[in-house]
Amino acid sequence: MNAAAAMAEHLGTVELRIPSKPEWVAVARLAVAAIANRLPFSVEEIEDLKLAIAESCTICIQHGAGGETIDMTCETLTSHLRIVIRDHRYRLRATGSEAARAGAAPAVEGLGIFLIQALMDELEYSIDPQMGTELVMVKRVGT
Amino acid sequence: MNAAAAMAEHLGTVELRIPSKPEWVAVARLAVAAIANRLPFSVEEIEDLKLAIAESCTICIQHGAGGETIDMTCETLTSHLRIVIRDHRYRLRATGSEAARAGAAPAVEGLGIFLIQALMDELEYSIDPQMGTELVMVKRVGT
Amino acid sequence: MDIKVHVRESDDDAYVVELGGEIDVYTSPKVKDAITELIDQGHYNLVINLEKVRYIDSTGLGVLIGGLKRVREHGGTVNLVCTNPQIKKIFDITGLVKIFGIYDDETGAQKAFA
Amino acid sequence: MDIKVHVRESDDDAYVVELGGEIDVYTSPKVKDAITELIDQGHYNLVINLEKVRYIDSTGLGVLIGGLKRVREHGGTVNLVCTNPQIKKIFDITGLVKIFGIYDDETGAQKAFA
Ligand SMILES: Nc1ncnc2c1ncn2[C@@H]1O[C@H](COP(=O)(O)OP(=O)(O)O)[C@@H](O)[C@H]1O
Ligand SMILES: Nc1ncnc2c1ncn2[C@@H]1O[C@H](COP(=O)(O)OP(=O)(O)O)[C@@H](O)[C@H]1O
Repeated sequence: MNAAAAMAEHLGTVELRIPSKPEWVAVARLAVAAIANRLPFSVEEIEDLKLAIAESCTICIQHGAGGETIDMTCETLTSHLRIVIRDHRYRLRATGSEAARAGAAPAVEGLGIFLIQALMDELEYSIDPQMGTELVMVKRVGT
Repeated sequence: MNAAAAMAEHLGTVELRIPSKPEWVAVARLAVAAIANRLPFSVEEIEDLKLAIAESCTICIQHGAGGETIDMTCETLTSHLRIVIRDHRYRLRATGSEAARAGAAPAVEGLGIFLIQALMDELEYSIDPQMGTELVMVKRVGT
Repeated sequence: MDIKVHVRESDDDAYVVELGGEIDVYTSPKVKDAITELIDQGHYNLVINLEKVRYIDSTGLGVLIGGLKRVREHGGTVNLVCTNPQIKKIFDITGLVKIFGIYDDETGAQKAFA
Repeated sequence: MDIKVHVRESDDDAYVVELGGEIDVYTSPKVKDAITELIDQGHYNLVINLEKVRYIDSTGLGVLIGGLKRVREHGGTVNLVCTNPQIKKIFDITGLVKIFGIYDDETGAQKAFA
């Protein structure tokens, strides 16, 4: 977190839970587009966010621990949107990216993760068929 | 519940929590449109659902018990979409509409409630500045 | 979600409030401000053009009803321009179709003042 | 959310798969089925027209890559028609722009077989 982000005002948090099935991913995509509308993102950035959240859901569905739902938390701040996507109630340890990567090796370094990494400003993830999946991603405003 | 509804298959449940503030109602509106897309609703019926959920959120914001969030549960069945919107964790007693109406008299019989009643197939509600707000509404497929 | 409010004077001594986007609990205060300002300036014959409005909820209807009530106190009226079937349906359902003049275009809405 | 898949034979002995809507984890199996069927019938020169596609994700890209791999085994190829800048960006980012022929219209994509 840099100084600008530290001074950012918290605008609100939206939580969404969908069934962990392909036909529900579109709901996450449209919801995140509506949420992103609260911030001055460009149309292109909103498309990036839609793709990133859909890829995250796809990873939960295809590589998840068989959780019945996918839970998303979208935290909106004046400086950025932070999205946590998780499968099966697994939570990243507080130490974040380092811990997640030091733990169980991610099962996939596929196209989906690659795209999320390319489209978002920050990404931490942990994908484990036993433990479940969690992704934490940040898209900053005006970068 | 009629016989057709009793045989209906459960397709999935989506849960959404938004801050209880005007600027977040659009997120509920777009999310419900995406959810309704899973069922063979017409464009007009989806517009009805968007308005009904938005009116419900508006009631929670304007007449709620000051809850910080609005919680929505959207249950999708082959025969209908059932939406529960609640403020402040208040829950309708299991006996439903009768009990809700027999309890604290609803504080508002305004345009919002009138519209929801006109646009949806079923509505039960309880609006109480102390207890909170809960609305349960059903829109059937192909009516 | 967004609302556009554009106010202009028409030929017939009326004022036109052109709205675009979505009128809901978040955006309707902006519509109310525009209408209130016109009335405070002494303009009581208003055309509210809803052609570019995709969505209106009860708070939006409340703003229109409030505006109508205030201009009527001064012998004025509010005429609406509305072609969107979904929005027309809302005016039908609520019976508001009986208290507002609703027209298919601005020319019709303005002629009604004559 | 919806996908439209339309397959037709073109003049140049190629087959055109015209796609419309959104290609994601839910809809991409339908795209895969259409492409697999063509390849199973012995058609190895394919034009996949993405002009009416508003959205594609990694599962959709995976289907296109899978199709390309299979037709190449038979000396064929897959040419894409794509004009949407957001979708072009995805092909750029992933480097897939280097393995597919990407054209602005069907004429260009078909000429490439000649
Ligand atoms: N940049 C690339 N270039 C070519 N092929 C790729 C690229 N990335 C992935 N692929 C191929 O696309 C298919 C789907 O990839 P991916 O989504 O990573 O699989 P998964 O995530 O299911 O493990 C695979 O056949 C993979 O080999
Ligand atoms: N069918 C109607 N015809 C005329 N005026 C109405 C109608 N319904 C409501 N109103 C008026 O519209 C305004 C807003 O109504 P409403 O949304 O019911 O208020 P509330 O904030 O109590 O829910 C009020 O001034 C009310 O008197």
